[in-house]
Amino acid sequence: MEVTNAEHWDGKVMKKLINEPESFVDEMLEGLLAAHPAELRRASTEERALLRADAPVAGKVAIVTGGGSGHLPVFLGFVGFGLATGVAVGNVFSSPSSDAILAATQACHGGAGVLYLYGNYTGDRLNFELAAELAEAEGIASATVLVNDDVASAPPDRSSERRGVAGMVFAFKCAGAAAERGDDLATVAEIARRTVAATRTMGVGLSAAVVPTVGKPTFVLADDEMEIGVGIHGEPGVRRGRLQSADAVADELFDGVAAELDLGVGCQVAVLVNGLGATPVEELYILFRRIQHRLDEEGAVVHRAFVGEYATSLEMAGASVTILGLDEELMALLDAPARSPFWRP
Amino acid sequence: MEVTNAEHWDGKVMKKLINEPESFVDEMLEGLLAAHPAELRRASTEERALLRADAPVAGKVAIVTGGGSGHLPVFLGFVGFGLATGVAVGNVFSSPSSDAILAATQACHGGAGVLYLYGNYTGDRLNFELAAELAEAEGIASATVLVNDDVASAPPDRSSERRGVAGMVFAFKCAGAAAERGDDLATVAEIARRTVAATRTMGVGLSAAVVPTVGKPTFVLADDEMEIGVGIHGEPGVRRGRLQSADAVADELFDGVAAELDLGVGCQVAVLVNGLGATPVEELYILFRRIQHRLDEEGAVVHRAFVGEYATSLEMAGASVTILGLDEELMALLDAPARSPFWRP
Amino acid sequence: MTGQELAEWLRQALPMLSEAREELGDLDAAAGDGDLGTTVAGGAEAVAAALAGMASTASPGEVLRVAVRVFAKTNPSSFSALLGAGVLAGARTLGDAAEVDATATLNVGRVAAAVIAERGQSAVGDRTVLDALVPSLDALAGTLSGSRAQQLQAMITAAQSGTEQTATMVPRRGRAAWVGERSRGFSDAGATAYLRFLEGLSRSRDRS
Amino acid sequence: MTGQELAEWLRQALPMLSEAREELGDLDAAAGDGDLGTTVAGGAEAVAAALAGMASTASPGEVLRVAVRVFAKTNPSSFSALLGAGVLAGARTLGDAAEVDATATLNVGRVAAAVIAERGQSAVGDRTVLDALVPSLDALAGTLSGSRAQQLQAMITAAQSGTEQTATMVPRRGRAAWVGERSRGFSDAGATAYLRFLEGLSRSRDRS
Ligand SMILES: Nc1ncnc2c1ncn2[C@@H]1O[C@H](COP(=O)(O)OP(=O)(O)O)[C@@H](O)[C@H]1O
Ligand SMILES: Nc1ncnc2c1ncn2[C@@H]1O[C@H](COP(=O)(O)OP(=O)(O)O)[C@@H](O)[C@H]1O
Ligand SMILES: [Mg+2]
Ligand SMILES: [Mg+2]
Ligand SMILES: [Mg+2]
Ligand SMILES: [Mg+2]
Repeated sequence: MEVTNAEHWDGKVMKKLINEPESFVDEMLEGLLAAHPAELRRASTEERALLRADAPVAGKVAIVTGGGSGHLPVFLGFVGFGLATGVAVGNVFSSPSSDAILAATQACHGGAGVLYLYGNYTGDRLNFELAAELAEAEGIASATVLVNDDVASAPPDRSSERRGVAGMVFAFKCAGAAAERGDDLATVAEIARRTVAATRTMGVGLSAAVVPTVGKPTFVLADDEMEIGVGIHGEPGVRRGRLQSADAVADELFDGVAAELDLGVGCQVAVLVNGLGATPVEELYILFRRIQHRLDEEGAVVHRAFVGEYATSLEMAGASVTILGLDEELMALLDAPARSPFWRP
Repeated sequence: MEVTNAEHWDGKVMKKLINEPESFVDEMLEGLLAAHPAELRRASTEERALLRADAPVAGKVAIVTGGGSGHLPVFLGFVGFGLATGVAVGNVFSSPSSDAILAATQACHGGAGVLYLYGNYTGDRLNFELAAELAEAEGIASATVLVNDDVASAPPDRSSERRGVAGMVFAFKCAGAAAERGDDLATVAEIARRTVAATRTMGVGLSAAVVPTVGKPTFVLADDEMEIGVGIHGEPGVRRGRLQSADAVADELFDGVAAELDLGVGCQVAVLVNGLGATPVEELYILFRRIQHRLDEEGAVVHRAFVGEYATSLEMAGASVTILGLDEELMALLDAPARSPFWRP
Repeated sequence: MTGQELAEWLRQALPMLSEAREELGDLDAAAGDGDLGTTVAGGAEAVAAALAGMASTASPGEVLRVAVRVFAKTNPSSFSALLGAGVLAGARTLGDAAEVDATATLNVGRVAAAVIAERGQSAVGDRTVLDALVPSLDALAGTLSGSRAQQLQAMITAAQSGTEQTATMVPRRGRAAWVGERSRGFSDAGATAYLRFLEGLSRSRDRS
Repeated sequence: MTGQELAEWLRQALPMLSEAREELGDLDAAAGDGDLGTTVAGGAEAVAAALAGMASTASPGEVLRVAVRVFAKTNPSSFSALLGAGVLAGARTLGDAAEVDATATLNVGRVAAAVIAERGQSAVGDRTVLDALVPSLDALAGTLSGSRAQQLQAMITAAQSGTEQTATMVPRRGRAAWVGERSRGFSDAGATAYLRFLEGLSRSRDRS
């Protein structure tokens, strides 16, 4: 059998373990649902809407998220107990349809309203807004919190334009814990907003991802180049430069993130060193080592560290550093139990 | 700051987020211990010996494993409650020293003996055997079980020469649960042996890893080639061929594995679709989808599915498929609680 | 033009968008995430299939509604969501009328442009599809008394020059905004998609 | 030869192994996992450092023990573990003797080869370091009455031909065994490492 996924560029081939590029997302979802039947299910009305198996949870605020595929564990890996309730799944790096968002909303709604919690991308926003209007018309109250943690995507005075990247994991975790303990919609939304406001991320790309239906990389880096500030769709970052040592890269990411956080002596933080896909977790720990040194210098206390793949960009090589400044309540919410196929309690 | 890790081959550069290649392992360990201080610690006598934080566990059999670095979560990710007790850490893709193994042994021993459980590689075997002799001389009783699950590494009649790959995860899990419930050394060893005997794995490589101190890939595949049967150090497999569709690859791996297992109607299995490093988890679910179809055809029941990175080869692209045929006891041991920085209960 | 004629015209125009897959993907990649080729080409193919299956009695408004819904649903994205919202609102101005003429088309376009600008919080000059769409509607307004071929030619000329100008603009909206200066020298992908669509309509007309 | 002379001789021979880093890595990659360059070159550098720091009164047996322990510990692997076990056992035959001659060296080699074969469950013809080591010891046995230069030359000639023959052998031991036929055409990496070591000794001797 000949390979069907052999698009060429510059003499290179898309090297993926896939079947038809067009079925990538649907086959991935089929495999995922087969692997985790006790934890996830589809909404009965829509293939691209997934829910935690016990949704709707009566009397509790539902959290509906969504976005493009290709970022696992984000988004659907954060659907579960103490996390998001449902997710609308888009094509690779593309927004989910408003139909899928609406279906997830209807299937998740437990009578206490819905929090839409997702990354700040125009396409996602447009589709979520449409779905929210339609849900509203059905009597489902909703609130929306956009995640915009990526400091490299716009300057501080235009932070509302910033995209959402790995930091959304902290928003899912804290808002999910608030919903799980029974907070009302306004409170869950406030927790989500507070978490986002205290979260900053910056990433570095070493190579680009290849979208299956496109068949060639979204951007090309020279063999000795890195892209500082890269987005999780391979959006260009703030600068392109020669590859540097892990410590130098960690310093640049840390400086970008720390500049906007209030890291005083004794302050508590959560740290996430996230792999973008192809970078070995060994390298993430080498980055974390330096971040820990830098935080030690500031006198900040690492309450919890997360090192691994949380928000990826298919097979992109690279990493991001996220820091969340914690208050007492966020700390408790971060530590509260949660469970999904991708999240360990 | 200029990059120090820019070895060239064929005009290409080693593209890694590292500092000095020689400090790769030590810096990785430093970061890892800083990230998980409540779960892991070093043996007081040796930097390269790591233990679960509460080791030694009095009265329980200790499980000591070890091997080369570059395979995270294997090996040290499987040190924890209900898993292995301690680990000796080698350089990238190289055996740990007998000193490190002995130090791990001494620090883990809870008075009920030590099971050495590791992959079947000559270098590892030689160093573990030496350490076992020295431990014996100190009055520490031990048993050894070698994991040799890779069907591609030798024909069935020479299965004792087969290397240990991703299937060792099941051995850690089942033997770890047996030790945790208080089984004696002979029983824990028997459980480990039974698990290994019922476990088969086969993998495919799409690209090679680059060992930091070597600076170029261990092997080179053409842009449209795959290596069927590749080892987790990039050892050549059973054949090299043109890249095929995910379903065709899954079929070839499944056939290789299933040929040596007794998959009848109603039999219970655990499945592990493991990523070798650079392959997105989305692709692993596409592979799992096909494996599930094939098992459905056989009438076998998937008791538990594991899809993700468990035994990697740095940034190698590719995957492996492991199937474990379960009896009642192994099923219970697989489901028993366990916890480590890389294992969710 | 009846609904059936409109459906047929559109259907023959759409292959032009499939042909532009790579161009649009590359332009989007220069400034954003590179998915616009898939969005537009994939959407166009789905729309063509849907139009082929439509009842011959459908009104022009119905044809537009079906086409743009299928387009927006096939590959949801900024572009398809904005275009969907815009054209759906525009099609509403047609009501159930059995025929559509140039003036009615201009209405559809004006409403669509207004909705896109509102939802997208964008304006001409922000380096978006509006930089091709709005000038082309102005051109149509200036040739309402001409032949359909003249109208289309005027629209294409205006859209072309609008699209070319986007290459000199710094993007202020959408993913491209983050790239800032970097995208200079490349035309906006959405504007180019609209231009190719007009060219498809012209080619389709020439053929028939 | 005294311990101090032996240490100096070895120390000057070791750079040859650093130079062979890439060759050994490539040969090991052809049949195994490619780490032998690191094992041997890294080990040689560590041994050189350790020898430089040794007391001038150390016996030849002590020199060998320290050298091989450092080698085995620096980059543990099959090769270093086998060599370590072999040479440690061989060095034991020297006791505390203040001098070592060709006959004593031959004893060390014979014991080392036997231990490697036993621990590695391997024999001449299995495509391992034994295919260079054993013939070179036979050559030494045949030139015990010759000069040191003659002995070394005979050993090199035998090791060279043994190493070359490994390129035609199908590996039966170690990681290389899985590759089977694929490694044909490449010499065994461990045998080559031993050959380069002998060449280093010869070069070191020529210089001094
Ligand atoms: N806010 C906006 N207002 C108007 N047009 C926009 C806006 N954002 C994007 N576009 C248009 O959409 C095109 C990109 O569409 P698409 O690739 O779907 O975006 P994304 O990948 O960011 O979801 C741009 O070239 C531009 O023409
Ligand atoms: N069982 C064995 N017996 C003798 N020599 C062996 C054996 N296994 C390997 N070797 C030698 O060691 C060399 C490989 O060493 P090394 O790269 O350290 O192995 P590995 O990477 O498998 O641990 C081979 O070229 C061979 O000469
Ligand atoms: Mg990955
Ligand atoms: Mg990885
Ligand atoms: Mg786009
Ligand atoms: Mg080797």
